[in-house]
Amino acid sequence: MSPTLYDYVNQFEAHQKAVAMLNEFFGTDVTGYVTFLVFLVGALIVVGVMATIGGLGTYAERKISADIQMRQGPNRVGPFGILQFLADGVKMILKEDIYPAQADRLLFNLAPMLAIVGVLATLAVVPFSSGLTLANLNVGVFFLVGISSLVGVAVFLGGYSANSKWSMLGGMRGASQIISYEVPITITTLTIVLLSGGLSFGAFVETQGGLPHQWYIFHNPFTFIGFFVFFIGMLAETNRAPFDLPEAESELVSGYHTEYTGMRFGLFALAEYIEIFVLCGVAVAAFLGGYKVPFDLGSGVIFVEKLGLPAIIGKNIGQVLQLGSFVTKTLALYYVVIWVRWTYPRIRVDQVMTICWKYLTPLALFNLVGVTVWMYLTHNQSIWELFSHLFAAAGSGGGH
Amino acid sequence: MQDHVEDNGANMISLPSYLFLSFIMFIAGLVVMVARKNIIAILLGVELILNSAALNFAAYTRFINQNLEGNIMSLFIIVIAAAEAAVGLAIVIRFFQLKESVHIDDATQLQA
Amino acid sequence: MFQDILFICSAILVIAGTLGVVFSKNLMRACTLLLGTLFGVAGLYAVLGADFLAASQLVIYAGGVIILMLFAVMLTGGSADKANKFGIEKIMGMGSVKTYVIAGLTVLVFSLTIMKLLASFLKGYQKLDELPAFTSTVDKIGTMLVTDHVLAFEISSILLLGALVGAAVIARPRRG
Amino acid sequence: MASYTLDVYMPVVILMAIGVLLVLVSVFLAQIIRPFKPSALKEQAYECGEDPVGTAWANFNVRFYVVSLIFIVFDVEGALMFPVASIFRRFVEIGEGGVLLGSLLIFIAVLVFGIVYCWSKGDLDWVRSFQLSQEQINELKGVEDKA
Repeated sequence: MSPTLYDYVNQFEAHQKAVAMLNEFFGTDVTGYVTFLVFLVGALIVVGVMATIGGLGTYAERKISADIQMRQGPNRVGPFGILQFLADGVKMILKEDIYPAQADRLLFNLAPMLAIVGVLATLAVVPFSSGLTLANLNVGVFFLVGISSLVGVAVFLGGYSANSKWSMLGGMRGASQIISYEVPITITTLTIVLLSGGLSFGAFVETQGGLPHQWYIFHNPFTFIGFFVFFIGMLAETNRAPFDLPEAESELVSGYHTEYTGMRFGLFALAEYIEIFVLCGVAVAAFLGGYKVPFDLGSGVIFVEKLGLPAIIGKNIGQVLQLGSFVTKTLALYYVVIWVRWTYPRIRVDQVMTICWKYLTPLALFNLVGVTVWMYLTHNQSIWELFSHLFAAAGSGGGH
Repeated sequence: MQDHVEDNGANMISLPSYLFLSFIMFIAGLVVMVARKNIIAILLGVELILNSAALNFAAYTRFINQNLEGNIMSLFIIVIAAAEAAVGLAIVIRFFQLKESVHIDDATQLQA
Repeated sequence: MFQDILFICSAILVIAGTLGVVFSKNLMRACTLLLGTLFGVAGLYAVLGADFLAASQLVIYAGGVIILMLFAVMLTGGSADKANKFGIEKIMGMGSVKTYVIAGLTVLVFSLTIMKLLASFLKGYQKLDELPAFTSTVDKIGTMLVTDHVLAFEISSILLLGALVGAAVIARPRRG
Repeated sequence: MASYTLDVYMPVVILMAIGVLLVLVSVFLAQIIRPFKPSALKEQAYECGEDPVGTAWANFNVRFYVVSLIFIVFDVEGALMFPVASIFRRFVEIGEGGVLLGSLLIFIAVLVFGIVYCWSKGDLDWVRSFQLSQEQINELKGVEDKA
């Protein structure tokens, strides 16, 4: 098992040889620098891919909405309009940056930075595959809850600093909505912590299996409800419809980023789309088996044994399969998020609070108690294991 | 697990560095509490002081007895700081509703 | 190596944030700068190997207390005539540089004396060469919370209940 | 127990640095190529074409505070429950789960008591209905009748 990207890279002989050579060449221990370089390259790749996914997210959003509303969607820039997001980016860069006259300039500049930093730092713990996890922190999910609350502060400050009434209303609504829905999300992740016996995403995923009945969503009835609580909370946390109150364009103009123009606006949008991906990834890792591939294909042992491939290639094939498994599930959830947005009407602000505090939070607490009692009574067995025991008992009983 | 030298032995960062930082935070908190007249600003000072205390506990745990009691203490300091902030700010808001002011010198009566 | 860098970054954040809180003229900015301090302290916890503390510092402070403070500023600061005066009035004699210098020197002398007194006591304990390796503190803290400190664990829930009920009663919007 | 080095925090720091640099660089780059012609009209806060009336930094409703108050209590309780939750599985496996179950359930029960209190007092309602009770209505009616 390789906890982080560096340990994964370090398994390969070539890497070890290269480090040894460099050590000799420079005459000092360069391992620290090599670690830094590996992480830097990994982080840059992840950020690059995420930025592309964020950009493609805007494209997918338009295409899917067009599909749902029987329109064409963007189809001019590039094949099927797929380069539309690049055109949007160029437009963002070329737009004039306007500071509102009464704005608090420092906080106005700080807000998008906080949003981007908060979202990018969460990427460190997202388990893309068993090798490509930048940091398998011991406190993984707890860290994620903490650092993503920076986005709430950013939304509030973005709304506050512009000194515009629309922004202020959107910022207040956004911040209170984000913190409210953090409660059911935290309590639901607590149930997964109970089941997996660890706070790190490594522990989350490694205690699940590749096949659906080994996933935590089907572990027992409570986690099944918990997944939907988590998913609804996730929609609200990322300000997606039907919870897009903070940026409700028909009542608040554009919410907390009304006064933002150009690149700063683009950065807010980018942060939002990356956050959706991250939270989908968390949902996948916590409930849907994460990067696990069925029949233990992910470790790559089977390729080595059956096909006679070298161990290193088998391992890498396994990694690619794991990555594919994770990304496929995450993008499927991403699709559902967009689908929900274009299907449900926006709800009112009092309904947002009612759903959070009167439905989701009690439900999440009920799930928490349920899972605790379930684990105590059944000794950590899932419902399928219980059934199989039952059938085995019945089968042996019938035999007599 | 890793083949390079673990560097968490002796190095330049030791207990006094942490004590110095927490000292700065404590003094800053004190200055804020004494010199500011806005009640919310005073609460900011209180947060700074509580943080410096919690940091000290964690630092002593690391460098002196290593049995995590200090970490538990820091955890409860953080918990109590959150409770304190909640109640304190509620009082500030109620005070503002009554007196239209957040100036500490306006708080001269125990009842509204 | 990286340990030093992490420490220095966190220390810079702490000092800059703290000074910002002291000298900022604007309460909103002071709150935001306090966020920097709290992040720096979380980084220091990380360097100290207290990973769980670092994360809970992020969750409780950065996510909770700061938002609470920002909301409280919004709820109190902005009656129409004081709109742009989130500023922070100072006591007359306290604001001048002279008083700060005198206070700082006094405090420095006092603390140096106290540290000198404590130093002999601390030296007996300090074993810098045999600091243990970092291990995850989550499990140990969890075990301690339900064994040695179970009373504190349960009573803290009562404390929070009291805080919730009390603060809700105090802040509850009244009719009229 | 597996030890770790502080290198595990390296990606976090790197990603944060990338975030800061991304913002600075993109805003700075944009500054070079984009037009910059500020005018009083452009800098006006958007208020549907009217001149802005007053400032936006006004007093907000206290219900925002009550929500964040309940949130912070749950946040703290979550922070205390996470380490206990992470050892629950192991305790159940060695057959000592009952103690933990008890202390967790007491903890959650106190938490539930808090939310039930807030619910019954109407703190969870976004739009507080100050509906009068039947006696109050009768009282008011009586006053009207007398008048």
